[in-house]
Order: sequence, then structure tokens, then C-alpha cells
Amino acid sequence: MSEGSERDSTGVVGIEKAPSRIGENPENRVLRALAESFPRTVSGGTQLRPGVIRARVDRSDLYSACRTLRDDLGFEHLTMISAVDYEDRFEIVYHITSYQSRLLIELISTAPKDDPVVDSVSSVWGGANWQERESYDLMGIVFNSHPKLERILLPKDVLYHPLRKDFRG
Amino acid sequence: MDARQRPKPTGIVLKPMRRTGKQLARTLILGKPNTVLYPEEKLDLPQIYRGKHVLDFKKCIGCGNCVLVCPNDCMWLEKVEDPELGKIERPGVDLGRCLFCGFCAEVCPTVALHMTTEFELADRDRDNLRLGPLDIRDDSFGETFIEERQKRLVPVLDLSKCTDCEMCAGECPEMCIAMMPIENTDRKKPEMNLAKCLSHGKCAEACPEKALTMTEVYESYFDMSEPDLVLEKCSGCGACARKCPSEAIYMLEMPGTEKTLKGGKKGKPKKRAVFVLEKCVGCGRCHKACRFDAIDMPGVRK
Amino acid sequence: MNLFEFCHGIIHWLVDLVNNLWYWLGDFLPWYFGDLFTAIGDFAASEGHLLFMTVLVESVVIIVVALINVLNFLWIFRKLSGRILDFYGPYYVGYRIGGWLQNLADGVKLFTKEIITPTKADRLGFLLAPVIFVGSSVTILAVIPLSANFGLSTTSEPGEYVSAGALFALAAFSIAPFAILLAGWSSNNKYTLIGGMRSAAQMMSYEIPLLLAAASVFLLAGSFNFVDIVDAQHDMWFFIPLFIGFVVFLICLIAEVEIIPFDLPEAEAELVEGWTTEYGGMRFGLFYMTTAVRSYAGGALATAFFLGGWQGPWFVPDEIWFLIKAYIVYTVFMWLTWSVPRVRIDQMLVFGWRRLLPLAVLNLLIAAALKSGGWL
Amino acid sequence: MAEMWINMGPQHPMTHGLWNLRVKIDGETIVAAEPEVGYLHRGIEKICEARTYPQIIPIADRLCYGSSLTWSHLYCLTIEDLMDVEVPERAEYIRVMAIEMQRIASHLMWLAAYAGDLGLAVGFTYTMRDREVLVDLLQALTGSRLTYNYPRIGGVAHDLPPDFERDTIRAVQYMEMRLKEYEDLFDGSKIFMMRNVGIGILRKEDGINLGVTGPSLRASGVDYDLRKDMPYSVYPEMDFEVATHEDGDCYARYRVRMDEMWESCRIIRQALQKMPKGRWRIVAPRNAPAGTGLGRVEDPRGEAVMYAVGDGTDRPYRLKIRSPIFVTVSAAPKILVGYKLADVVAIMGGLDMCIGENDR
Repeated sequence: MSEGSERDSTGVVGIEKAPSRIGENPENRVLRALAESFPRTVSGGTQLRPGVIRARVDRSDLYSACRTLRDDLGFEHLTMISAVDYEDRFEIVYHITSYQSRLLIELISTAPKDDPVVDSVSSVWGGANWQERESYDLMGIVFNSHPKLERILLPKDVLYHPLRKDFRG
Repeated sequence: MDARQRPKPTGIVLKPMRRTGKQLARTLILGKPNTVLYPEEKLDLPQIYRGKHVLDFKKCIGCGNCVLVCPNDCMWLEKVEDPELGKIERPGVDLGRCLFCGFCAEVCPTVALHMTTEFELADRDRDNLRLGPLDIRDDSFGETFIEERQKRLVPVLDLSKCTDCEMCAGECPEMCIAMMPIENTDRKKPEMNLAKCLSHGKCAEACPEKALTMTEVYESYFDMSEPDLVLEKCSGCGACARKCPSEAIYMLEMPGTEKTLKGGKKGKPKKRAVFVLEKCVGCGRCHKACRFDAIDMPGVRK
Repeated sequence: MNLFEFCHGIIHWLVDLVNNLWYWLGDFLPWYFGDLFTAIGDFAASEGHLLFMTVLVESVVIIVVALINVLNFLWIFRKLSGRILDFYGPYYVGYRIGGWLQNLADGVKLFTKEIITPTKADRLGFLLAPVIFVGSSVTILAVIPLSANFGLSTTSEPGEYVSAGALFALAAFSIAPFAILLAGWSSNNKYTLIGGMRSAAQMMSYEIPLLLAAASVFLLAGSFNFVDIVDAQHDMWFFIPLFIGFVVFLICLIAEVEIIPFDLPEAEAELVEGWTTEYGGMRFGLFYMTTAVRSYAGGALATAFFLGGWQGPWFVPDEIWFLIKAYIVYTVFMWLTWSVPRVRIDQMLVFGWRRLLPLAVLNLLIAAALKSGGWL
Repeated sequence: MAEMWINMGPQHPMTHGLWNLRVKIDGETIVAAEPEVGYLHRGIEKICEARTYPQIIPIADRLCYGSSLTWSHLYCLTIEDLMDVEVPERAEYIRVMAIEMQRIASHLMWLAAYAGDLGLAVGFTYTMRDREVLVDLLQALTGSRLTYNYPRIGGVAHDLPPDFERDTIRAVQYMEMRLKEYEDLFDGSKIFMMRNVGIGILRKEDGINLGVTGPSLRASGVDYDLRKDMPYSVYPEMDFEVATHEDGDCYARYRVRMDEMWESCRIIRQALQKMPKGRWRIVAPRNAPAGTGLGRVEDPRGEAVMYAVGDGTDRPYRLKIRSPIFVTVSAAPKILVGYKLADVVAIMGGLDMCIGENDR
């Protein structure tokens, strides 16, 4: 796959492309690059710890934000997708790692209770495939344009999503 | 990289055959392979091995903390009659559901519950795995058992003798005693910061009324919830004091709680529950016993 | 005295005893009974009947000895595996004789199990496969002599045995793959099918080097007879001049008896239990036992062909020498088996055709050169 | 032979657990593969929502039967992050030492299963025998043989037992001796090399994109180890090297795990040397504040992550567990296609499946 080697180089170039200020740490650089690319949809960028940053992204721009993260900022490893059922919303949390700058970004997207749909990122990271299926299976989040959105841990014929808070066994 | 040399992948089958041949020669000459012939030989188990439970009836106070902390709900409290101890409540355990995590032994405030090294617990009948308190009773086990948790001397206050003289606070070398007013009353009482206390015992020596006594308590690693009295609701009935397994509650007349009668006269002071938090094991029985919801205990269900 | 004479003597004595009884009994009965008894007695004393009964008893003796041998083999297999793998092996059943009775106990257990035939299996093939497998393998034992005096012979002349015994043994050895293929196909299971196919390919490619290595021995000995082959090794055991052939023969034997580097037909990691997956109860027990029979036969063939047969110092009987050598060959098999992983089927076929076959041919050339040069 | 589907599992010697690998074979060559998981789903994430924080520790142990200590440690790390608890230094050293022992034990168990898969029974028994040495040590330390329930939120359950340092040093010396023996048994065997070299090649780009982590990724040449690159606990104090290999085949995965065992022996020695005196446990608060906590550790199988959401009570609101092998097995079809049927056991065995954490 020529795409891989290309991605290695573009990742480095992408970080260099963003004009760096003196003394700016890589966490802030990533946050600023993300906020500059998506000024309206990315918000709440904070640094939690050295090496760990958090940002919120609107679900309309989730897919393109993930593309930017992978292609331009070098976040090539999707660590985990977790879905949380809050009282008023679903939160889909993406933990994404960069093998080059050793950073972890916690990208949070929200979906309303009555419409738990977000875009699938399994075409960005192949590792997202099963994790999205798991979120669909246990929490009922629907991922748009997922190649095979089926139940994975539970049998095919169950009707509920057990990790939702309103689920009573 | 000192001890490590990357092996060169050489040899066809002779290298592994040399290893297995050595093994064959060793077992044939010694005549004893590594296997333990189980029913005849057994492994040495360490003392902290978590097997079947034993309960020291005399040390157990029946607080039920083991029941609270059990992740699998496999313990329960059962009423038993003992010729020496009278009517008591002691825990039983369902080994069929037990995870052998050892939390029950770890949380036990008087170190009455232990786990032995006995692991041969299989049975043909599931009911036989439900062990009541009498099945796990072994009053002498604790003598053979070295408890890892340390005992600790802490000052315990008898509020009825206390005269608010502040002598103890002045004597403490670690400065961990402070006189705090009791809410809604006129009294003050010394409060100890037990995290700083080094068990010198100076405060108990200094107390002129002998209201402070040094008592041995086991260290606890579990943050059990503590009772909190809502003074307005307390009727002074004393149900909590009767239920408390560790005698950490006693009833005391509180000056400053008298109702003002007609004519400016003051009535008798009310009896109120007083908690000795140093002794409290956090079992929540007072909370359950209180009919007036006067005792708050976060996290304990009624 | 050899086994034939021994059995012949016993049968003769028995027939004489019974005939005397007949004749004595005939004296007391009416004449027609007496004539009948005389006729029966004459038939019993006739040369043909005596020969037939002798061979029958001889076969039974040989089979019983062979089956006890097989029990020994299984015991050695399990005990040796245990020691190499650092555990005890059979221990409690027959405690005083080192757990020797464990195999009998397992056999009894397997006898008590239900024999299941899968619903969609080809019943005839499913039934026939164990019969062919066990029958052909046990037949090998009939022609393998334990010594010059202990074997199946047709005359009382020592040394005159089944004249092409070695050839017969090798032929019977190679019937088994058909049974395996039949078992694999008739079980109607994908694992068994793949196992059977693998077995066919494996046997086919390892049969040829095996036969070529054996052919070099026949060439040097100038005979297909076991006794002649062993006699020809009186001066020098054949594994010294034919070392390449010896190694090729051992490797091919490992493939033929399907133990670990080449146990692909029943590779339990990928094919569950290979072609025996659907067999249960004593049918499986028979397969298990027959594997030991084939291992013993392989060890015996290697002993007879290359290791001088029953030749050895006089203080141990010839039969024991033969058994000891066969056991040592088997021990080496076991040692190798537990030291290496299993190969893959394509690697194995490549190894068979590209390495072993040229080596076997080279060995045959060496043997021919030795023979024509007159050195041996 | 026509193409046909073969079900390897749920009851199959290759699976080491309960899952199903459907492979489509053409003769003996694999043309398609499709893993099916979920047979061992116990709903641990839901169970955790009904348990108090300490009660989850023994349940986190049950996630993986091969390396249970890593998972309870990961859980404790996560909750310490959520609660902002500082762990005593001695406890950190004890944890690191115990985890490295667990890592060796887990890798030995993997090696045992792997050798058994390839048909090398000696490899199985010898590695399991030597794993017993470490299990005995962990038993003396924690009081149990498989599910240790040893870490606590804010420390560890017990201090080191008497004579533990001496026994550990002896065990490490024994292990180093044995590792050489394994290298003779495995690397020195031509047949083992035939079965491993060039089999199941996972290329670097594919490995990164498919989310493969841990030894399987390091075998493909990615030098990424959370112990080095995002250090937790006292790993920054330790001097060790990250084992990597360039080839990405089964042999590389085997080699990386063997080298990791050597490195773990080094870490155990250092942890024993540097271990300070002092307390090994503090009392953790009962309730967690509202907020999130994240814990990441380098599991023997890859990158294990837990994400906890607290809501101010004594029970977690949500606990998400990222199982490394769940993602790795989703990459299996990519690795399997094109190899022989017999290579399935080598490839899937080389990925170190653990169904307990996979299905949760």
C-alpha cells in the first residue's frame, strides 16, 4: 500500500506545516491546528496531562476532523471508541494516538438521545470497524456508512442495547 | 543486552533433541518428574492463600461489613444461639458463589474472619456449599494466624466525662487534637486527626477526668461510610445504640438542647446519640435502625 | 527347536492323546461307531491336518506375543512421553509394574463406550475402514520373525520361512492409507476428508523412498527372506554401509506410522483429530492400538533390515535382542517426536520428493556398487 | 478440490477459548477468513456499573485468565486517575515487579499454547512448568494462583512476604537459564523455523491502520511501547529496551515476546533493587468525583485502555474497557489470506488470543 508510506511523510510534514511559535508544545500545536481547520465545529480544546489532550467536535464534522487528524497531524492509531449514555445525550469518545509525536487526543462527539447517529470512521482507521460494531451492539449508536454494522458480541436476534441506562434486564 | 544473546537459528533437530535428551536422562536417573502427585503430595501454600473461610465467634461482633463488601452477595448474617455468647448474629458464606477475593477478611474490623489454605471444596450437592456460621466456626484459628494488618492505639473519648478542659489538645505532640464545638449545643469536644496520630498516649495521660482512653483498633483500608447525626430529627430513643455492634454509640444528655418552657424556664436536656467514630466500623446498622431518618449514611441502603 | 517344531510336537502329542481316547472308546461301542472314530482319528493324525493345526496354533502364539508386545509398546510410549515431558505417565493402574495395566484399563473403558456412526456417513465405508486398517496392520506381524526359530514357517526346516516375508510386510504396511482415505471420506466431515487426503498424499510420497531404501537391503542380502537378510548381516550390520539408506528409511517410517513431525493426517491443532474425528469407542481404541502395532512393525523392520536383527552376544536370547533393538528404534522415534513441531503438508511433500527420493536413489547406487564390487 | 468453508471453532483445539474462525479454503490455501466472537460475553461493563469501586477489582481480574494482574492494575490506575489518588512509591515498585512477573507468566502461557498448536508438546510442558515458578511467587505475594486481586485503589493489598527478594532473584536466574533452553528448543529447530519464518506477514502500515498493538505491532517494526512512550507508574525509572523486530511474521512475533521476557527479567531485578521502604497502601476515598479517568497500560497482548466515568457516587457511571486482542483479531483476515490451513494455528496462536478480555 503506497498510501502508508505517503501517510508517514505527510504526517511529519503536516506538523511542520503549521507555523510553530517558539516554545509552543506539541499538544497546543495540535489543538491549534485542529481549531484552525474546523473553527466552527471543534471546541473545548484542553490539555489534560502532558501528552493527553481533549477536544469536542460536532458530529457533522466528525469524519473530516478524523481525516485531518490522521492525514495531517499524524494520529494514525485509533485506540478506543467508547460510547457513554448520559441523561440528555450520548457521548462518543474517540481516543486517538499518534505514533510520531506520542500524543493522545480524546475527541468527544455528542449525539442526541432520539437520534444516536454519527459518521463511521472505519474507512479512516481499519481498527474502528469492530469497535464501532461493538458500540452499536451494546449501546445502540448507529454509524453511517459502516461496511457491516451488525451485532458482534450479542446474538443477532436480541432487541435491546444492554449498556443503555434505561435497559433493565 | 548483557545476558542476552540472540540465538542463531542453526541445527536441524539435534539442538532440541539434546535438550529433551537431557530432560529424559534427568527424570530417568532421578526417577522423579516435576509433577506433584496430587492426592498424595500437595503444594505448600502460603499463609495468605485464600481458601475456605473460618470465623472466630468470640472476636466477631456481627457488624456485617463482610456482607456489605462482598462483590457477589455470597454472604449473609444469620441469627445463632451460643451457650456462651447468647443470641448473636454471625455471617455465613455460600462457597458456590464466592469469588475468593478476600475482601471479607480484609474488611473485618476485628480480624475475626480469615481465609484458610483449604482449597478442596468440591461437593456433589450445591446446598452443601452453603456454609452457615456454625460450619465455618473455628475460634482458635486466629492464634495460628499472623495478621498483616497492624493494631493501632487511638484515643477514644467518653463524652460524658469530658469537661472541655482542652488539656489533651495542649499535650498532643503532633498537634492533631482540636477542640470543635458540637453543633446546636453549648459544648465542645476534642476532635482527633487520626491520620496524623502516632499513638503517643499523651492526651490520655493528660486528661484529668480519664475521659480519653487509648484503645487498640485494627487499621482499615476500606473507606466505609460514616454516620452523621441530624440533630433535629433525633428523638433520643436509643435504638441505634442498642444495634451498634462495636459499641460506638451511646446516649448522652446534651446541654444546650433544652426547650425553652413557658416563663423562660429551661426543661431537661434531651438525650442524643453520640458517635465514637474511632470505634465505628461503618456497617450502617444505626442508619437502618433509626426510625426517624436521623442518621445519614451515604451509600448505605436501608 | 524352532517354533514350528515346538507347535508340531504339541499338536502331535495332543492328537495322539485324543486318538487313543477315540480308539479306547471305540472298543466299548458298536462297530460302526468304532469305524467312525477310527476314521476321525486317522484324519486327525494325517499330515495335512497336523500341518494346518500347527500353523494355526503358531499364528495364535505369534499374535498373542505380538499383542503383548503392543501393550509393552504403548506402555513405553506413555511412560517415555511422560519422562520426556516431565510428568509421570501411567502410574496407579498396576502400581507395582509401573502402571503397565493402564492400557488394559483404557481398553476396557473404550469397550464400554457407545459406538456412534454419524447419520450422513457412508455406513459401509465407515465400517470397513477400521477393519482394513487393523487387519492389514496386524498382518504385518505374522511375517516378522523374532528370531530364526520364532516365526511363521511352512516346513520344519529352520530358515525356510515365508520366502518373500519382507516384501509381504512392506506391502501390508502400505495398505493402510486406503483405509485412512476411506475413513476420511466416509465420515462425511470436512476435517476427516482433509485428513484422509493428506494421508494419501503423504503415504504416496514417502512410500517410494521407503521401498528404495529397503530395496538396497534386498540387493545386498540377495533375498526377500528375513532370515536370509539377518544372516547376511553377520559380518557387518547394514546400517554402516547403507547409512544414508538407514536414515531415509527411519524418516519414511516416521511418516508411515504418523507420529509427530509428520502426523499431518491427524494434526490435532488444525484438524481436531484428523481422520479419526468421527470414530468413537472401541473403534477409536482399535485405531489407537493399531498405531502402536504399526510403530512396532516399523521398529522391527528397521531392526531386521539395518540393525542386524536378532544378532547379539550369546548371553541374551535372540528374541530378546530383537525386541530390545526394536524398542530402541522406537525410543529414538519418541525422542524425536517430542523434540520437534509438526511440519506443514506442502513442506513435507517437498521434503519427501526433493530430498529423500534422491538420497534413496543414491543409497541404492551405493548398494549396487558395493554388491558389484564384491565388498559385501 | 472446490472451495469450502471450514468452521474452526467454537469447539476446536486451535481456538484456546470460545470463538469461531470461519475460513474458506481452496485445497489447503486460505482464500477468505471471518472471525466470529462473543461466545464468552459476560457483560462485565454492565456488571461494573452495579458494583462499588473496590468490588470491581476482582471482576477486572476475570477479564483475562492469562494476565489477570495487568487488568486489575489497569483498573486501579484508571480509578486513581479519576479520583486523583497518589499511590505510595513502594506500592508502585511492587506493582511494577508483580506486573512484569505476570508478563513473563503470560508470555510463557502463550508460548506453551503456541508450541502445543505447532505440535511441540515439550514446549507446552516445559513452559508451563516454568510458569509455575512465577505463579508460585505471585501466589506467595498475593494469595491466589490465577485471579490475584492484588492491586488496590491507592496501593497494593499486601507488603512483600518474608524472603521474597531472595526467591525472586532465584526465580529470575532460573528463568534466564530456561529462556536459553527455549531458544534451543525453538530457534534451534529447523522445523520450527520452517513453520514460522515468512508466515503470517503483517505489514507495518496494515498493522497501524488496523489498530494492532503490542508485541504483534512491534514485530512489524513499530517501536511503540506504552511503558516507554507514555510511561505510567515507575517505568521511567527502569532501564530496559523495547523489543522490536522488522519482519512482521510469526517468527518476529515469537522473537519479540522472547525478548520481552528477557527485558522483564531485567525490570524485576531493578524494581527489587530500587524499591524504597514505606507504606504500600493508602485509604482511597469511597466516592469518585464526577468526571472521567483514563488508564492505559501495556498489556502482554497490546494496549489495554480503560475509560471510567464517575458521577459522584461510589459506583462508576460507565466503565469502558478496550481489549487489545479484540482489535487485533479483527485484523486476522488480513493476515490469514494466502497462507495454508496449517498456518492458521501458527498465525492465530502467534497473536495470543485471550477470549476472556476479547468478549468481556
